[in-house]
Amino acid sequence: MTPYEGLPAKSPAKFPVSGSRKAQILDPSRLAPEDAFYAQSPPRGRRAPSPLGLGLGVGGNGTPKAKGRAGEARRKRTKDRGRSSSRRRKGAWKKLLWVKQSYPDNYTDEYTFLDHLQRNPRLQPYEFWRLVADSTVIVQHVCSVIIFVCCFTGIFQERVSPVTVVGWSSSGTVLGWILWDFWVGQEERAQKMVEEAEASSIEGEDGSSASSATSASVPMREKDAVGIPYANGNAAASSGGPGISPGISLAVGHPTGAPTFASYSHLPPYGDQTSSLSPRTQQRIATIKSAILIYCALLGLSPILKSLTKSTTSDSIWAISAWLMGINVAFFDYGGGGGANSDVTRYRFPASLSTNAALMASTVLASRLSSTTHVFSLTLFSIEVFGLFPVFRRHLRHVSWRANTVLSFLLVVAAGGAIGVTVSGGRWTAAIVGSVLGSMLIVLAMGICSWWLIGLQKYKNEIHGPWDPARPIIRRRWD
Amino acid sequence: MHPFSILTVGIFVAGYTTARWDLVTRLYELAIFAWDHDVFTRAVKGFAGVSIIFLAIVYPVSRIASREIVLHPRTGAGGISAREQLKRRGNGLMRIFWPSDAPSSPNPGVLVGWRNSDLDVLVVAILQDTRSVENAIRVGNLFRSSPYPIHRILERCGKSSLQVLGSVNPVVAPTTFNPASITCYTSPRSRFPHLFCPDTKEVMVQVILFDRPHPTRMQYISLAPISLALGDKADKSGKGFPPLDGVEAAEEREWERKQALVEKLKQHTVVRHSRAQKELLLPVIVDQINCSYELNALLQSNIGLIGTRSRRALSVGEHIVESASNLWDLILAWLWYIATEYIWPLQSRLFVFALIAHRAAGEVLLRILDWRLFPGHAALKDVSATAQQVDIRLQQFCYWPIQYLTLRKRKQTWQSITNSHPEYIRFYNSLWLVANDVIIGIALGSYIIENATFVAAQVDKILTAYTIQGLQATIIWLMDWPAGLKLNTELATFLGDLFLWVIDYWAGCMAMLRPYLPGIIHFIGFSSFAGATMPISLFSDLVSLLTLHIYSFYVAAARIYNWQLTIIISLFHLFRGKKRNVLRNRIDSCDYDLDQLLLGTILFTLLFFLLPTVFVFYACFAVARMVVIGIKAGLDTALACLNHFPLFALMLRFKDSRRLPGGIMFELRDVGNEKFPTVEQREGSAPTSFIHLKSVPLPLRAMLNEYFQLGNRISKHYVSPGVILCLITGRFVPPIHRKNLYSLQYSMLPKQRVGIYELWARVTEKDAKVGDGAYDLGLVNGGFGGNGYVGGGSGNDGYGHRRKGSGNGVGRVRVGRG
Amino acid sequence: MTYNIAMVCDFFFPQPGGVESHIYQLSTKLIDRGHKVIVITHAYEGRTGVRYLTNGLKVYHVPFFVLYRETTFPTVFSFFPIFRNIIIRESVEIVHGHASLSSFCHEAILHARTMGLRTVFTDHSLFGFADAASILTNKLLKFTLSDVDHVICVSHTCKENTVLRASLDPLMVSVIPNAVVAENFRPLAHQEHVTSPVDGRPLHHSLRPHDTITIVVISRLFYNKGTDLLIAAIPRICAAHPYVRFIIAGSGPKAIDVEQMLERNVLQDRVDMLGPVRHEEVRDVMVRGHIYLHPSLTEAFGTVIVEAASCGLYVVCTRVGGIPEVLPPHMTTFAKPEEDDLVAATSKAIAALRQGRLETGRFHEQVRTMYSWTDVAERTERVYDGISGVLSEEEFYGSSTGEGWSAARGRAGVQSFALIDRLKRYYGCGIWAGKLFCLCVVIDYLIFVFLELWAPRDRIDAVRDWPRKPPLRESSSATNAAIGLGRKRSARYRDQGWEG
Amino acid sequence: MPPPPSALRITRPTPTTISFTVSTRAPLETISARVLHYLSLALRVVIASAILFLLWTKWELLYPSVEGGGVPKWLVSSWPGKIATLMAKGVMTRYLVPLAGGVLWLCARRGYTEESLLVLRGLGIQTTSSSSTYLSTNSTRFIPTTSIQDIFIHEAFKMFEVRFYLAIVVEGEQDVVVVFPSLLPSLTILEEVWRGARSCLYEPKT
Repeated sequence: MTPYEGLPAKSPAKFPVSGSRKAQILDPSRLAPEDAFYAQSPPRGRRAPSPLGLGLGVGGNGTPKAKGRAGEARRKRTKDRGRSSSRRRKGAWKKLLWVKQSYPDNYTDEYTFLDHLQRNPRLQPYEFWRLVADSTVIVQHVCSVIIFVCCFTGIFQERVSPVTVVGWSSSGTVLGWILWDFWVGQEERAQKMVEEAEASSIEGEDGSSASSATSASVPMREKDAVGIPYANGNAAASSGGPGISPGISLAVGHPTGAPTFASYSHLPPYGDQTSSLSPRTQQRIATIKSAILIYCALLGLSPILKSLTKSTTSDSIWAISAWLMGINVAFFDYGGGGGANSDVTRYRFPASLSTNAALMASTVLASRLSSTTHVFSLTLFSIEVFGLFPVFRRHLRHVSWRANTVLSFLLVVAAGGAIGVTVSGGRWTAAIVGSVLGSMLIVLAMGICSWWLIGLQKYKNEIHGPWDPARPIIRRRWD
Repeated sequence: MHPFSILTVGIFVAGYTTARWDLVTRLYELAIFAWDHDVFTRAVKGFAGVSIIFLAIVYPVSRIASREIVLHPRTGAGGISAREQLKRRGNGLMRIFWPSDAPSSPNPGVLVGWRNSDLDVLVVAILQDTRSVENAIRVGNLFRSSPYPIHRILERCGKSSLQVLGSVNPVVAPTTFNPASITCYTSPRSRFPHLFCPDTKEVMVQVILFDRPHPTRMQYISLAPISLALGDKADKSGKGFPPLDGVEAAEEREWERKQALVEKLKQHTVVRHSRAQKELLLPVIVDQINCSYELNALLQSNIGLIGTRSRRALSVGEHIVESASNLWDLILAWLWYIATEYIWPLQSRLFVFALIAHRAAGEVLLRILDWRLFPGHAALKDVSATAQQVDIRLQQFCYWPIQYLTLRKRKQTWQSITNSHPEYIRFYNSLWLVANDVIIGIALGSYIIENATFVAAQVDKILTAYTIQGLQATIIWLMDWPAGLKLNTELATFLGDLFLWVIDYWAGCMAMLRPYLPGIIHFIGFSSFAGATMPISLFSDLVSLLTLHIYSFYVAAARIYNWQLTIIISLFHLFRGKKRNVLRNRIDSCDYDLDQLLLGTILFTLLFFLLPTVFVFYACFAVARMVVIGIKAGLDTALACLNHFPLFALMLRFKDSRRLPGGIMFELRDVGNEKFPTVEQREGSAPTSFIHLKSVPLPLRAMLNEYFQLGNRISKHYVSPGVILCLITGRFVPPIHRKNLYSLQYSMLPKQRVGIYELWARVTEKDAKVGDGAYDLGLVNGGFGGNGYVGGGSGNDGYGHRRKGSGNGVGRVRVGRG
Repeated sequence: MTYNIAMVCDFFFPQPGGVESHIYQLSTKLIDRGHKVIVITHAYEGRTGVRYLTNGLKVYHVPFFVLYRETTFPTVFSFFPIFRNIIIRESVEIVHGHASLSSFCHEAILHARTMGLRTVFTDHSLFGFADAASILTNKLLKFTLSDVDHVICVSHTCKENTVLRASLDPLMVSVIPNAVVAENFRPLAHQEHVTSPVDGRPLHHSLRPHDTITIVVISRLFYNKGTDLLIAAIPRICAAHPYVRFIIAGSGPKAIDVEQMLERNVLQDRVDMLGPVRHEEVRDVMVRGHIYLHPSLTEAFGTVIVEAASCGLYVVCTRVGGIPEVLPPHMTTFAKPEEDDLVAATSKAIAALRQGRLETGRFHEQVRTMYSWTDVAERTERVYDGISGVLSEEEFYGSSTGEGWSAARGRAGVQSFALIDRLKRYYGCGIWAGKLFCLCVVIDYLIFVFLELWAPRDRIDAVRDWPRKPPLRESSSATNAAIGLGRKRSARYRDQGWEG
Repeated sequence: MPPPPSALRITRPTPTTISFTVSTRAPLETISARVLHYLSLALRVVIASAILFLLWTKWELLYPSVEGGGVPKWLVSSWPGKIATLMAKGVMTRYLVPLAGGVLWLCARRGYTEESLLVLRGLGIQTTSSSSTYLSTNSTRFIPTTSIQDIFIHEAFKMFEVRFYLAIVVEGEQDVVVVFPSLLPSLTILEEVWRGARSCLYEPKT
């Protein structure tokens, strides 16, 4: 059996080696043809048993007697297969269709047969701490949802005045925006550099350009493979070169071609160069404009929103909003794909089901409130929480890792406290207790989940080969 | 002999003898003398000898001669013998069409008829007179005193003149078979004749027995079923009316697809057989059969005259006697002359004036009804049922004279020429329908007038109950959470108040109208003396007037609903990160700003939660609208039934089904050979098949065909997915256009009515040139179509089409009748 | 030895496509070799009932409910009565199903086994193992193929895939590639190229640097045809090479995006999109170009690149699926399914073309020798011989083996029709699936018994056969005489299958 | 569903006139068959009249008519009259009327279908198919030879099977005329009819 290391030499399909190297060394995934139809071929290797043993459905685990029969049958067949192949050696069989070969059509060459088959090629064993770190995304979102709900209950029970809530959150938003603005500035500088590099490389002849582009555009690669979790700061992945994306993410290369169009179908981030103001200022002005617009629109709409579902009974309102919140949490785009400077992905991001669900929930809830100001503030708050805050979070996660952790911790504490307050009915001791409890619980949950996931990973068995559709690797548009 | 005269003769004889006694004695002596010189014996011997000679020689010779005459008549085609004709044509199929009412008595006769090809004969008459029929035909004696010129009927029957085909039951049996003069034997036992053609194996005989249709009873047979509708409605009515032209287009496409398939099938036909002449002759033969009755009658009437010399001139005395006997007739004739010369023209002229005046009035009205503000807009008759009804009636009135003229032309020629029978049926059908209509109308009208107040009260009650109070109740119900639906209270109250307010206003109008209601009902009642269709159409108009508010509600609600739906859909696109590209009419992927998305979300939520409220109102009014449309459709159908029910045709169908031919059918009869008189004929008979040709009456399905068309047209209009989609998306559902509904009713009218001048010309022309009535009608229309109503013509309107296309439309008429 | 063969597939004319033409060509050639072939497919728009194509190929368009993209609704049993009727009246011996996505074919194979017929399955497509849809398809495929006599794949990659998906014995899977009708794909007539005296290759290959090089792309614009790669690559290629034009033929959901790309960086004058072209027009489009670009992401065989090569185009294609096996290296340049690599490969091809290093003039002849439908028909015939026991199992499966797979019972007992054996085979398909499949098979068998009672065979009258061609092999069975009836019918319903 | 057993009867007095008749009824050659046939007819008539009489009595019971009208005395007094009155009294109208209708329909409908094709050289082809009940007449269709484009046998799907049918292409019409439409006989019969029709319809080539 040829060792797998020989593969890149003679395999037409270049599959990245690095990710799967570990697994490969543990078990060389070479197959004899008969493994295909003797489903009960004995498992080789500890981590991953015979691919077809599991890949061919659960019929694999037969009785030990069957196993034995299969085993000896297989041995016999390998024997006489060898005999037969040695008997007719009329030139080596080539895996080509356009040459007339002196072998029958159903000849199976057991040296080349299925030698491109790989099991779990991109399996990267998760490290515990990275998992924990990545799970903070979920934690953050859940926490923010919890906080929102608690704020609503507070407002609903007239314990918190909506104005204060909105005030705090708005000030937070403004702060966040200023930060974001600063970051954007940095990124542009980085990007300018990158683009110059690209331009220079493209001038040169193609082959080198490809390589240089690859080298130059590593960060952009990650962006392009949008929607991949763990893509960011994943050293292994980024070093792996093109085509890497964790097997879990089914969103890669999605037929709607979201990543593809991300490249060239967005309004250019900067206005026309002719205007006097610098693009950054224009952008700021635009943002402020839209903020004011939303503010006024909400102000105008809030009376209608207030009476929108007044006639609906409360319990159904609770049910609806609970469902919508669930949808929000479920469909939230946790893979913070668009990292730096991908305004596109950031702008596209809220156009997702989850945000709509959350906003709808807030509007539905708003009809329970007593006065128009309540409604207005709640809706505004929800926009800030569900529309803007995620963008900020993702950005933060990009920019500084530590800040991200801090933020998530703060959120956890706040959420716990909020729950405590809400449950206990506004006693601050309860808040502290709740926060402590909540944070402990969440940390525990994170740990357990990460362990569980790592444990689950050994059941992972995906078969890859030249047959499954290749993932197109497309660079960012360089217009 | 009379006894008296015997007595007188006796007295005379006695007196004479006594007067001339000496002469008697002389004779006596002479007799004694002759006896003495045995004169008597010699005389007797001589007589005996002569008679013996006669018996021995003269009589046989004369018999032989007569037989020879019978055997070899001097016919023109007699030159070729049967054999070589058959050789010339391969094996032959002898086809004999034999009238079923031909005498089947065994006495001899001559077959007269058409010889379409020399093995294809059609027997018209069997003349008992065996002598010189042929000359008589050639000279034309047999056609003497025919009511109408004979050539017309002959040229209708394929230009070939009658001739002697052979003989029936000849005294002397022929020896060979000669297709030029066939010999048939009839026996009282079977209606089928038996052709004598021995020992010719190549010949096969088809004896086809046909029942002569009775032309004076207007019976006839035809290959294609009679068409009760005028054939010139080729253009599909109702083009360009949104839901229906979809239907029409679909039909059109299906038709074209099938047509393409048919073309392909033509290519796939492998062996294409050339049409034999016999087969091509079938239509001609049908005509001949149609004509055979009259010709037979003519021949039979004239057969007595054959051979008798023409009457000698009368002597003076006889003249006097005749004149004396005819004096009374003379007076009568003179009176008749007076009448025809002075009174009748006066009357007819008056009548014609009346007719033309009526026609002109009708013309004016029709123009008014057909007047359009802008070309392409709806004319008056498209809007109101009453106008439509009046229009139909007027058009019928305008068409009747023409029809009548056509029928009179029919009287002026042979009855066998059957082109105008559908015209006749149509004419009387419309007469009958109008009569019916009026009768029913009188009953209805009298009822309505008698208790007008009651009817008015009823109408008023129903109207208020359903269109006002019912609606109010429904709206109020909708305003507070109907059926547990949690609508948005504010919006519901707003809409409800709005509609309620309008309804109140409308109720006020109704209240103002109420006192006049009995008057209106009275008017309707009176109008119904012009036929039951009048009140119905009036009522339908009344309904559409009194439910105006529902209509407006429907339109308004539909507008709001549709608008909201569109906005929601576009917002939905916004969520999917797409947008509708109006230029390319497709969905593009597009990226929005954050604020756009947030606002979009909120608006979406807003509209989404408001949608049910609006929808409920819309649905309510849409249902009401549909009900109204349904009522009107029902009324329109009733109108169609009253206007177009093929009453007359149905009665004909049950009275004399042969007047409505729906095609022909053949029945294979197996007539055993034992039916045939004598043994030598049986053994000498070629293989013969006996077929009975019958006329199939028109099936009821074909008569009521228009009704089925109407039915599926309405259903297609209102049950089509397009309309349902309109209902769901809140777009406006147009009611079915009158033209689509009424195209049925115009199907018995020409699409181009004859103009006044034309009518004048045709009425006043003296002896109508005899011929194909419909043909002339077609010509007239064609001639008139050019300078007709180009002024009133409107662009995309169906009638406009008709006027413009009337020229070729008339062409189609001709084809249809041909 | 000639057989009566029924090709069963959802996809057939008038729908254009690779599988369709495969079935048509294979059937035609088989008929030429003296077999009797009928095609059973579902009714298309305006195409219901029994049709005859040229060469007496009889097509049953069974009226059936079409679910999505001409795939019928998978009802396991509803097809059985009609299928049985057709099989009996045509006295079919071998049922040959195509295309693993056609539920028609799967049902047909199941019923055919129930009726005790030989079955062959041809797989035209590749499937992954990852997403749910393909997992479902694989289960279905396993269900069908666990009781099939032989399987034919169009490429070795396809064979591996099928073997894995349906857990088959590799020896009962034959690789028989597609082919092209080389006559329909000949380059522009050679005689009008003035061939240079030095070597016999046409002059139009030695292009001057400013001659326009036309790159042809003919594919349905779907994601898995690599339209995204194309969209990304075209602007770069156009930018890099000023004298390059593109011709894009085909339609699909991605057409909009291609248009958007054209509009964004203004290329309308250098790229013209022809929209959908019919199969017989493909050649006319191809000969307008020099290079054929095939950016597909997955491809079992890729007939179109063979056609392109046959038209004398140099082929630039992605190295996916079975494509590397299809063409010899001097006709193709392979690229990784990456934008950069595709651009690089295309640039290389353009450069090579400009320097005239490619003798595309000879491609046509070479392709003609490589792929021909007659060859395909012969090899398919060998498969038929093998499964019907004409060839001894020794020479068919190569190696004589013990009791495990004898010719009588076949390998793994596949050929035995006993219900219990079939149930055994189906039972191995999985814990739940196995039982479910067994249930289906039993029900199918019961239906079969019922049909035998309800519509007995002797009441179904057999059709007159189309006059058979004399078989091209020595073992020729007496061809039953053609009667005028058959000729007439067929002559009437002769019908060019190519029309859309 | 396989074709019902149907027999083909051919009458050809001359080679130029043939009528093919396909019928599901056994031909009435034997005396016993005829007798049975006529007996069944008589039975139908009797039953139908009895039903009508029953309905009449029921009517009379519901709406007793004035003197002179209605069921004659002797009939009422006779035993069928008595039975009828009993039944009419016993059964309610809403049951009686549909029942009677059904029975009448059963009496009226003929138990077999008979379809025939009459070929007359020089005239044309005539298809006849028997109506389902005795009340309505057979439906015939005469096609002149001049408008006959072609006659062919082809196959089509019917329910769960493929059946042969004999069809006539009429010029200027979009639908072919199917011969023997209701009972599509087997291929052997169809071929016989097809050959017979073609040989009879057209003059043999000389």
